[in-house]
Amino acid sequence: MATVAHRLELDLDVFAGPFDLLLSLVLREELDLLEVELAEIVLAYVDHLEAEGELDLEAATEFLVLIAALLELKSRLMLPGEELPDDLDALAPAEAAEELLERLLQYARFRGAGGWMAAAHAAGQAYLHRSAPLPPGLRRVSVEVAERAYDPDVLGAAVGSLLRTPPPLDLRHIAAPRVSVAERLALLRSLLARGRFSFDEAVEGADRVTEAVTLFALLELYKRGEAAWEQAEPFGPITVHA
Amino acid sequence: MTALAAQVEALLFLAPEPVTVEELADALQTGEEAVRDALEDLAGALEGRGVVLREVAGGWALASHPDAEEAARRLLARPRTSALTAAQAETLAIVGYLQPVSRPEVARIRGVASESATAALVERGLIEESGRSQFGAVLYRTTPLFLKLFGLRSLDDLPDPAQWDPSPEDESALRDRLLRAGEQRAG
Amino acid sequence: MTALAAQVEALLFLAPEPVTVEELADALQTGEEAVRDALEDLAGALEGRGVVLREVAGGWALASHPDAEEAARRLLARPRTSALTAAQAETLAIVGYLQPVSRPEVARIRGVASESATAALVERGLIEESGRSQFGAVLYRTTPLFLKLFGLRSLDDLPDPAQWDPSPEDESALRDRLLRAGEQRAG
Repeated sequence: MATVAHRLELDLDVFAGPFDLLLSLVLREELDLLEVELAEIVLAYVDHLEAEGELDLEAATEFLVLIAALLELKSRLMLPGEELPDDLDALAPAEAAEELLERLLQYARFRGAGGWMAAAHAAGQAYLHRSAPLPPGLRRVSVEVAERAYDPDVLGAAVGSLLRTPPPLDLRHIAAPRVSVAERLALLRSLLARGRFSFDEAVEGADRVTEAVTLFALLELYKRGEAAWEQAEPFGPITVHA
Repeated sequence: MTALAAQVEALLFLAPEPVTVEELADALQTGEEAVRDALEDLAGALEGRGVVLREVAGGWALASHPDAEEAARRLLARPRTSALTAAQAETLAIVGYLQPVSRPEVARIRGVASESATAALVERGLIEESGRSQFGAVLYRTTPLFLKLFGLRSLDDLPDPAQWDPSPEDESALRDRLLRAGEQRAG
Repeated sequence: MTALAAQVEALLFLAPEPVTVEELADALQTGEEAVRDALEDLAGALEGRGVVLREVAGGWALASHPDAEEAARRLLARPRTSALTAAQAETLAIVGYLQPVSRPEVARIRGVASESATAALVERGLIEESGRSQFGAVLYRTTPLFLKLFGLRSLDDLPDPAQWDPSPEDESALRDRLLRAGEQRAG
């Protein structure tokens, strides 16, 4: 099966080759996911789609699942323990690693079991079963001798449950982006308009995600030449100025 | 019993139709004389067994011994009444209430392809084909055996689905409502 | 060979699917103990023959001996079905051990969407639907055909999957690597 992961050729700063190779390198830890620019992969995929000229829904789904998994993995690496209370922060990287480990181990188990399945399937083919029709005398099932064996309520219940629309998926456990880069950019620019300010001031009372996004917005301003900052010592206060 | 006779036995066991000596020789990549010897060997080995070797219609076939006929009828010539799978129950319910109905329509309502469930129900004799839709799709309806196995005098005896339906509506709208729910499910 | 064993042979010869001891006893109007003795008798009588007795999918069935496979496939023009792809084998393993299981769950474990593998396994008759999860997703389980083709008496015959878990050394090496990666991020 020529999957999208197989066909999608990437040319990134840290990696050139098919997407599926990138995936396996990341999973085998031979490539640091933090160095991979996921947005570039999405752009490459969009180019790939344009070149294909048609949208293969299955391939698109596969790509979305893969890229979502990579994003989740990368965000865990970048923001360890973002959903945890502050006093548990220290545990977060270990927990994230444990969960990732759990998934890798679970997958290893089923990959091994899959190998057994493939071998058992091949071995089973050595035995052939008979598939001849019954002799004519045994072929006809007589309606007369048939007796009631099922409860009609089974049918009513089955059709009734099909009338029900399934409950909407509960996505509450997936953290929604609570803050956007654009919002934080606007805030930083308004603070800058007043002159120098400290980074702590910009993120006062904010959660870790907001802090991270604000830092990202600050980097963006620096890149555009709109702002610069100073920090006298590690973990010391950061002063931002135009 | 020779290894060749054992292989002949295996081939005749599997073949749905009588097999000629020539066909056996081809399959076993040996001569017809050797096959004939093996058949003789096999016939001897089957003495007093439940399976007999018969020469019919210019070929050779295995058949069950007539002594087992009564038991075979008890085992096989009766409707299969093992429990319906969830997929089969849903499919049968849709055919039962909406007949005649096509497979694509069943799939739309259920939100998944329903080929194997439909095939299993046909195989069990619970539903059968009943012509084609205007688009050429095979239509299905329930069989008399269906009524018998569910203890129904007629299709009018099917239970009212409103019992299991939180928001009952006019019965005639059942098909439309099922299709709408199916689309939401698939979406 | 006893007359009862001969009748058991005839019934298994005719039956399209594996037959349970209970069904055999009903058809032969005898006790299950007598049927079990007859099955043992039959298995002994089939030593060195072209047909073997197998306990699969909760019942008993006759099959051709593996030695005859090549000739049989030539005669019946029935080539081997294609090998399971890696995706199909992994999906089948997940369904086999965790059933009933939904497609999203399979995808979560495999890390990739598994729609075409699931569809191919349904098409091959190895897995089937078994109800729906609380979110309306179709659940899958293995079929009796799976047990029959894989020569398993029941799902309990599946080998212990813990044997494929990475060794404790590999596991702790992996854990260390992951933890180091995590600490670097945290620091």
